[in-house]
Amino acid sequence: MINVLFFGQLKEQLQTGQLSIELPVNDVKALKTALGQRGVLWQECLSGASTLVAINQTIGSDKSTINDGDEVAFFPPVTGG
Amino acid sequence: MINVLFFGQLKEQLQTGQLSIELPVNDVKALKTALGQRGVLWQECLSGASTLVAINQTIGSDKSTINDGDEVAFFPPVTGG
Amino acid sequence: MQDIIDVQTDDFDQNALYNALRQDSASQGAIVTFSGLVRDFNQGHAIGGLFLEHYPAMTMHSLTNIVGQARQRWTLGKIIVIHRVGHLAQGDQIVFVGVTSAHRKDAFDGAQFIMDHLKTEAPFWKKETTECGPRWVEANPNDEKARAKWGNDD
Amino acid sequence: MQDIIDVQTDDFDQNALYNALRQDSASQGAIVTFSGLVRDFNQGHAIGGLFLEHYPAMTMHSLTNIVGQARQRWTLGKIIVIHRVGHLAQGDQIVFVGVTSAHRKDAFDGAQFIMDHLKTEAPFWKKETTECGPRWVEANPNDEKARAKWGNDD
Repeated sequence: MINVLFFGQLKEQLQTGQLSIELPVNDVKALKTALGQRGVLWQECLSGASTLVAINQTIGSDKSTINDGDEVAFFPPVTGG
Repeated sequence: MINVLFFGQLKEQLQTGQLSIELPVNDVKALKTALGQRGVLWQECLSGASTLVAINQTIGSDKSTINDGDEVAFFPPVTGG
Repeated sequence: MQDIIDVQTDDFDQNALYNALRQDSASQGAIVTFSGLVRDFNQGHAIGGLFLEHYPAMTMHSLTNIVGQARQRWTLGKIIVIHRVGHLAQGDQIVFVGVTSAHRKDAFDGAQFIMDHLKTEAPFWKKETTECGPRWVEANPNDEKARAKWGNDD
Repeated sequence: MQDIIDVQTDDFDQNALYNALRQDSASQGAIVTFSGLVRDFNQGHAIGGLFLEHYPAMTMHSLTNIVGQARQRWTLGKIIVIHRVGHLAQGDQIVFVGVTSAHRKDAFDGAQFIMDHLKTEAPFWKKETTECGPRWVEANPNDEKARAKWGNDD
């Protein structure tokens, strides 16, 4: 099972803060494709060039591998400070 | 009359904080020559490459002109902060 | 000389943080602090206040990593990083970064490095209350440029 | 939003100075402070304390000039510069520079510019009490390099 999180504007646009995925996905790209099945809005939000991904709290990319039990978070560019 | 001031290590070496000069000197170089008449110690202290000069509270050089009534200060490199 | 890294909803006391830096500074001599406040205007909008969301599990990890990178690059004494989350009003303190060093330049560079990386890597998101309703703050491209200036450092 | 530039024998209250900067910062957002302290060691000598001499008629003129140069180069809000003179003990505060700006980089650059110029232009001289007796502190060549980095600015 993969724990998927969304933050900031992305969370509001998708109206989802957290979901669990049981599908066997090997990397971030495959996870995005699987989530894209939920509709055009999901495809657009996740494919945006500015959308960031963190795997187990560390920034990654489309190529980052995902293992069962991982926490994967999608979010827009950060704006703290 | 020219009011001449000394600060920091220079003041201690020359054992003088302030003196007045009535001689007609036109620039800092001439003032140094005049003060050098006081002895080798004065010549050495004032000719040192690191010795700074300020005319009326603004940093100058050997070429800076001096007028009657000016305040001329000699001091080592500053070390505040 | 333990670093302090914290994420909190409560306000912080700049004076107490400065004193904590100073207390451990016998051999340091230089203290640089940065404080970020909620401004009254941002990107052309009058700001009433803002809400700061973050990614709790990642935030401390990210800040600790940034502080560790700064330590590798400069000789630093004590480091304090505090970032607030939740609802903040105009004029409120958002973030504090304090760094001590024996060398003035190291203290300035260390503090600026931490802020430049916090602004682009730490998972915080600001939502502002404006006269046109709430809006998510967009990332400032200058922040990415400021971070890039330090070169690669992972 | 009046600048504060002062030379004094008394200690200063960092907290009061920070609050003065913050009070005028509705449109600023960024506050950078630098504090310099008397270290326990300098240039290989254990320091008991120090005496700070200055050239009173020139000091304010010099500090005001440095602050004016910083204002010409960056968009700054309020600026505070306090420098102490006379007898200071180990750990005592020597100098405070505080700058506000709408932009983080301007606040950092402005504060660092003021310190780099103060260290090389403002007429202060430190005499340290060491285990070998009193000695005048020698200028650090790195200070001149730090100042030169900003280029010409008169």
